[in-house]
Amino acid sequence: MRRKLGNLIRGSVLALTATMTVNAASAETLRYATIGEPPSLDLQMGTATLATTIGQHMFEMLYAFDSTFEPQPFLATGETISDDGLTITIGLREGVKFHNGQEMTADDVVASLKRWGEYGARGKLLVDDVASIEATGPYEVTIKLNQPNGAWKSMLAFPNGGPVIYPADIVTAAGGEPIAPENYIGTGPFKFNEWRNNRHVELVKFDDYTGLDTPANGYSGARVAELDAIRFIPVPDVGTRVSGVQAGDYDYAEFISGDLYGILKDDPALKIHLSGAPIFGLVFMNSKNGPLADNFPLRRAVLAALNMEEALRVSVGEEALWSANGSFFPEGNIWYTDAGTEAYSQGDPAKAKEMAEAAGYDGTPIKLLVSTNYKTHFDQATVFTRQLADAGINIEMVVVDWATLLKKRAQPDQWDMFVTHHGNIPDPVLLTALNNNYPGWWATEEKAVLDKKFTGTSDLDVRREAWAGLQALIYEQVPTMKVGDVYSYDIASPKLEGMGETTLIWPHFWGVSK
Amino acid sequence: MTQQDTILSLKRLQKTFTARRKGKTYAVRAVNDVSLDIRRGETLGIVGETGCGKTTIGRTIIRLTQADGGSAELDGKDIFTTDSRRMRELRLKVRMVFQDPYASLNPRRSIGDSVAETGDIHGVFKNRQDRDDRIAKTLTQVGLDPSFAARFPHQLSGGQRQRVGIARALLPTPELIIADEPVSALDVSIQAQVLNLLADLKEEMGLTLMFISHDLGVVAQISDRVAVMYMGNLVELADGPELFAAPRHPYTQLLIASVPRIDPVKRIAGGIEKGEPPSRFSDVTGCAFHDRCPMASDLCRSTRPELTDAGDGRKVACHHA
Amino acid sequence: MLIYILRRTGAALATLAAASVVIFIFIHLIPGDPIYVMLGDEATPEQVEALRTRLGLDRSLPVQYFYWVGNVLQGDLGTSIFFQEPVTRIILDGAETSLLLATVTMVWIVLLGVPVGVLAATRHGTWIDQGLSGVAMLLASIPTFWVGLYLILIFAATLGWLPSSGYPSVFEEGGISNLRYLLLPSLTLAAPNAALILRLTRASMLDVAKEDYVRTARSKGIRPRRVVTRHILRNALLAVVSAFGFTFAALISEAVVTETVFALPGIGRMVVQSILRRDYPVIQGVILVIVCLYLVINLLVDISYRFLDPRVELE
Amino acid sequence: MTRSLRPFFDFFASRPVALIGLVYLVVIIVAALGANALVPYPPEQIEPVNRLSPPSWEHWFGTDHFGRDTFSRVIYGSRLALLIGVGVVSFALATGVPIGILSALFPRLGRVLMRMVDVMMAFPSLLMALGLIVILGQSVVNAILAIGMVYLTTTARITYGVSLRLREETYVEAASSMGASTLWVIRKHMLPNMISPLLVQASFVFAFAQLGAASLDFLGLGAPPEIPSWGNMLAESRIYITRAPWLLFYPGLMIVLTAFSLNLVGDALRDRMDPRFREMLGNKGR
Amino acid sequence: MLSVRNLVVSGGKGSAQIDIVSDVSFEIERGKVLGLVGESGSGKSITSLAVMGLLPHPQLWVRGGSIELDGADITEEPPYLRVERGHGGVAMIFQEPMTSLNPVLPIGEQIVEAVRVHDGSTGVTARNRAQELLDMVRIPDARLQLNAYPHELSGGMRQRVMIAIALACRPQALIADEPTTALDVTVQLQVLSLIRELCDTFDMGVLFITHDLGVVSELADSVAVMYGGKIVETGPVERLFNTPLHPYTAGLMGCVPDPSAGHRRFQTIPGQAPKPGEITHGCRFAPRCSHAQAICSDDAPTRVTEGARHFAECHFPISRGA
Repeated sequence: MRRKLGNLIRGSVLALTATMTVNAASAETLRYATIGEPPSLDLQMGTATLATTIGQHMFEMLYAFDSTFEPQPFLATGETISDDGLTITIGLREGVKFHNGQEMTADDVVASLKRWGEYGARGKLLVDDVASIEATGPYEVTIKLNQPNGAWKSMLAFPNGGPVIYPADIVTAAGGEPIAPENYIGTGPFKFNEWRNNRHVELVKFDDYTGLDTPANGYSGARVAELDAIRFIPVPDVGTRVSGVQAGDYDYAEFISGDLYGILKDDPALKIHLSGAPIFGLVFMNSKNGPLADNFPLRRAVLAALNMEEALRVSVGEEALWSANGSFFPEGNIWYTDAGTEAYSQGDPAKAKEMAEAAGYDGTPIKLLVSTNYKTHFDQATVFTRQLADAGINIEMVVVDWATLLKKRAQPDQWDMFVTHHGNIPDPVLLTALNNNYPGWWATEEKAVLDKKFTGTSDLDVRREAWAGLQALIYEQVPTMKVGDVYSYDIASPKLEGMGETTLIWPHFWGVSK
Repeated sequence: MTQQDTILSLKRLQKTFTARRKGKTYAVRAVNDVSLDIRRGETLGIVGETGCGKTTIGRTIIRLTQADGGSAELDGKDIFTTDSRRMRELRLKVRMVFQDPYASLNPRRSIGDSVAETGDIHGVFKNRQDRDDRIAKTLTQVGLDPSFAARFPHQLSGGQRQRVGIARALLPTPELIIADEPVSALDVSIQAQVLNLLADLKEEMGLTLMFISHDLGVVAQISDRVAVMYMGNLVELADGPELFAAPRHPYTQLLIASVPRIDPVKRIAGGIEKGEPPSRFSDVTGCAFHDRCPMASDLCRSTRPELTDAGDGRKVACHHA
Repeated sequence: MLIYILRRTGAALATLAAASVVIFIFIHLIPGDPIYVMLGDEATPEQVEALRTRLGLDRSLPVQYFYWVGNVLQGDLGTSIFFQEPVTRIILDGAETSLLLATVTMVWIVLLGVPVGVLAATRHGTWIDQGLSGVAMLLASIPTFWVGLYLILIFAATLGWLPSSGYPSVFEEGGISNLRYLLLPSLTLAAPNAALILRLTRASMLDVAKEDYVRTARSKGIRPRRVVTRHILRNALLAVVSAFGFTFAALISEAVVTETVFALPGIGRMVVQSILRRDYPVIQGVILVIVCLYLVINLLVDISYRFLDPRVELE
Repeated sequence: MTRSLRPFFDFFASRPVALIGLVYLVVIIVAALGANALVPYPPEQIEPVNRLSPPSWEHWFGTDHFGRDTFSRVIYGSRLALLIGVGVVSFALATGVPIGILSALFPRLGRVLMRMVDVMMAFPSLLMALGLIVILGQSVVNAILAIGMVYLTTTARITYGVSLRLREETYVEAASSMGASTLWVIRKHMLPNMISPLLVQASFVFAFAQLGAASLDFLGLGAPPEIPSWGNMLAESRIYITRAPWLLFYPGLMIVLTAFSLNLVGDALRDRMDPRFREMLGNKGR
Repeated sequence: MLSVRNLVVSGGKGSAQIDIVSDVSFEIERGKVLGLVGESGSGKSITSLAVMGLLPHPQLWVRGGSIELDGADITEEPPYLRVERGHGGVAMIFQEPMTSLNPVLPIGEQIVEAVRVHDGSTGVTARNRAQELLDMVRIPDARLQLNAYPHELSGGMRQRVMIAIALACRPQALIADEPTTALDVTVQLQVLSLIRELCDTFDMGVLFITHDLGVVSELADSVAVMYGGKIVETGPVERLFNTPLHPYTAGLMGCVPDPSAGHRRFQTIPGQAPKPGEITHGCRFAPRCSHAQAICSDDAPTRVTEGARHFAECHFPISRGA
């Protein structure tokens, strides 16, 4: 009896060791330390960065950005546009397989686009101009517009809250609800495997992937899955993410704090990947209620008091990671303009004080709503509070958690300013400040005029000019204040091969091996 | 014996505790149908072994324990069904001296405060001076220096504390003092001092004393009349000297025979087996003493003997006495 | 015995029922709205209302409560708003980490706390005793996250001996060697608790050593070592056993901070994150389960006393 | 006054370790009260150019990522430490003691109250505190309430236990036999005899409140982040553990020393306490 | 057989060091009971603990004198060696039968534990011996009671179990420290009777410590009276009680109530017993003594003898003059 037991134990130990070795040998799994748990990976519905980072490996779109942020045909073969700019006919690639084995057809594309138009996070921006979307052949989709729209192709290439293509039956069944994990069916080089709460989301290689064979360029071109699996593991503590990569527990970790840059960039145990697309802080003002509602001179006084450089230095640290840029787009981007930016980051308390007095400011407390969930927000708000106090402006910091902030900012009487940030966007049309319904509710006549001019055409030059006007207006009416560009960076094990120099917007792992 | 002679009259006093053991509930008869008169000016001794109910009787009288049945009449008025004004009268007239001189004094209160507590509660002092004077006077009465008023219990010896315990029962002057084992925690030489003090005070102040003790020697020496209890029952009641000279109840006889005495001629032999009181968790029918009694008959096992007059003012509860 | 267990279980259920009401009210007092968290920045009011209706959050609180309790009684703790998954599954996912972490920690606590406590007690009054007691008190005074951060810095980041964070399941892959992921967290969590058990064991030993029956044991010629093990330790442990139970129950939830520092997928961290996300069903479910666990352990401790201490009358 | 303080000092004089703890606490109190005069820089003064500079003559404990002086902030942190400690202890005593006493004196009411305390004890304490903070909003007062709620239960339990024993004391019975009212018994007999166990409990609660507050701060749900508390300082600077270790070291050390000192003092007080009550005061504070 | 010579037990630290028991000597003979009487604080219990080697360390220690068993000096030996000796050692029973038994072990096991050490037997043999011992102390249903826990027994029964444990050690000397004080009189009588019987049966020497003069008078063969840490008078029981030499002995006898004596005032000894270390020279009883003269508080009294084996330490012994 005893002997049998001994054998049994020995046997199980052997078996265990065996599994361990197997696991070690086949460990072509990339372990990605995320900043937290992602929300639903239904990319049409949500705008969370993490969802996009993960989801883009599974789901694909008609177009994809190349490394210069120009949309290139992806699931599409190309498009023809009628002369009036109102009819767009898009050809589709043949033989593209969904993860469930079905082939992608025009019906799937139409269903996906329609659902996105109706329920999608960013769909409204395009769908208002769309008259119809129809399948005009098994591999052809025709979109009819009411009026020319210059942003359509960028929108179809932007996966964050964008029109990724799902099988028709799945989108039809889902309707306005987020697609459940078991229905994460896309056409990408990786397919969904499992989602363990708080533990990981795992994608595995999709063996029947049918991609492009043009060379990879940005998000466009060939997507080759070299890895067997990618595992996204929530590691909220940044220090833990760093030491995890250093210790070899993770191959890749996102959103590393700026202050560690100096040390990490010389660490041979890891490689740094700078983001190619800056995100930027925004401080919104309340246009509906409170002392700032329509007092534009006071708003300009507030703006004049702020020294954005200090805020950036404190919140980001390393100079390589930030740029005190007043324009909403980085230099070199087609939408870059310096219109109005002379008002950016003046940091002049004396002048601000004068301006505030001239604007009739009587010392009414101004509530600055900020959340602690984002350290940068809080750090910047701390600096601003100090700077505004120096300019004699009675600022009150209201610190809440993010969920409370989201609820509070929807109530106009709860705040005067709030701090948030804005992700990189391919087209100003996606800028939240331009949305009349976004908290802050900036909807002046001047804005409406310029807005019409901006969206009513697909002529790039006209649109750029209109955008310059809008940016100037932002600096005049100050519905929101840009803090400055922040380049996030990630770290990776040097063993990873095939990673680009920068991560563009979201890091991707096709073409990457370990 | 007329009504005026009696200060406190217990009638069919009953107290049952419920106890739980091994999942079963038992009714433990602490006091079983006890009737007893205390005459004004006498010292009544109540004697018995642990758990015989003697302490419970004292506690029910001052209502620290609620009686289940029967009545207690103080000066002819029932104190179990009394209003708050009469309660105050009871509190001032009937007072208690507790057994443990260490536990019965609050360590955080000065001796003076402890002595004056009854007076403070009932607001009997005219002013601060009156209070101080009366504390001093009472302390002197129990043989302590008035300066003790400012001290705390831990600065006193056991005998001194028990004097404080007595002083506390004297201010303001009561009529009846119930002393529950007041000397059992004290050494013999101190015990004698305290007993003499109690006896003297009783004479001087014309008090009535109910003296509860397990020590037959002490009870015999201080009491005018003695009540013997066994397992909640009053088994014998008699004048002190007579009781000890000629105990009638077999239990009283056993008790008296068991007390060791200074008598070098009397030796304890081996092999004495008299049994122990039955478990309080068992229900005894008939006479509670029957299983230890050499005279026990079938009658004893089935019928509980009533306390009956046995002449000379003696009462015995025994079928064979 | 059986009656006792049944009675105690009944009482525990009553407590649980009261707790469920408290939990529910408590949860819905939390300001903020899961809808906004889910839908993000650009949601329209229509989207918000649609989702609210779909999740049943538009019903009155008592109605929501009874729906919840009704489902709980059928074993359904609801569906996570955030994950769109059954709460039971989410809890099961976190339970492995939490229970295993608590167990490993408990092993440390028992292995470190009890023998060292005995050592300190038997060397009572010497510098060994004073040193050990002092260290124990110091350990009980250190915030766990501070210990954790430094442990990571030393053993994972600098020396590279142990993984810094995370915990892959032992059952799924890697096998028991994955327990190494729990080494640093369990030590972090064990430090203050072992210190408390140490002090409790020591104090309890010293108290028992003063008991008359220990004197009796020595007077009947038993060797000192046996007096310590059989008479002192055995009785001293009676006081410590209940501390084991409550420590274990507490470890599940008090591990929040450790789980955060070490990025462990335990249920403590899940609650914190669910609070931040306003994921009501998850918070409710997890807290209910933790309360339940506490009550079960409480019950087990009480019952174990029946076997450990014959004096205990089961009331 | 002198009568009650004299043995107190004698006692500490005979326990050098506890005396060190006591002295440290006095230093902390002085630091907290005199913070304005003691600190070289205002605690919120920002100097982005000098951020994350190591300890130096200008900045004894270095600076944080805002370029704020860590020494000044640590000194100011003692204010919050005291405030939290005093607040939590007061709250726990003010609520727990009446609950405990009343439950002991009125068994019927006690059954209900203690059952409620049981229910509260069944809740995971840290999570409950977190939840309370989220419900009430982040502020110092709410942090005190949230932590205080946790210790309400233990204080009530201990008071209940002590009261049950005191209720059985002969001198309490003696008072009842004299016709003392409940209020009289509580005022003259129970409260004065509860002081030492409660003092011990208070010192442990004070110590554990420090750790609790630090944990809440660390999870971002304690005192508002703009307030320089030691826990907040740790939470803010934990990402700089490799870059600027001094930012973590000093505030952490302060928490440890404060809790340690209180534990030392509490322990010393407990050792000389009535053994009947000692067993109730394990480190139940947690 | 067991002799204690000039025993001094001290307590306290440094300059506060005081003698709790000073210069105590006595002998215990086979088959005889020596009664050690005194009021609380007289040092009688400390003396017994010192003999057993159970003084609470480090508060109290033996500072001088010797304890000899069968001529061997055991003063420095650990307790287990005092119990376990070739021809039988010392065993002890204590005052509180309630707390002197381990509450979580069945009484059988507690007896077996001692049997194992002293007989070297185990298992069934040891258990049978335990049952035999229970029979010997006349516990009814001994076999059943082996499994009983202490809390299930009455006080008298527990004290019998304690005696059984002591007997398991096969001692030649038994120390009984107030074993009947916590018992009711009717039970006390039976336990005393048992001790007497065992003393005779096993030819054991018994040191019986009590504050009750009546008990000593009925049980002991000889008596030693302690006061303030010293033995003030010692002698055979009938001589000591018939003709006490020391005024303290006489006073104490006067204080004892006697149920047959009837209603009368108590004799008293004024004042109270000194605390240890309170009186360092002269006679310790002098402040309370009605016979005391100046010399009593200055010079230590010398030993006076009244016939064989009856001694007292007094300047003015009573019976001799009177």
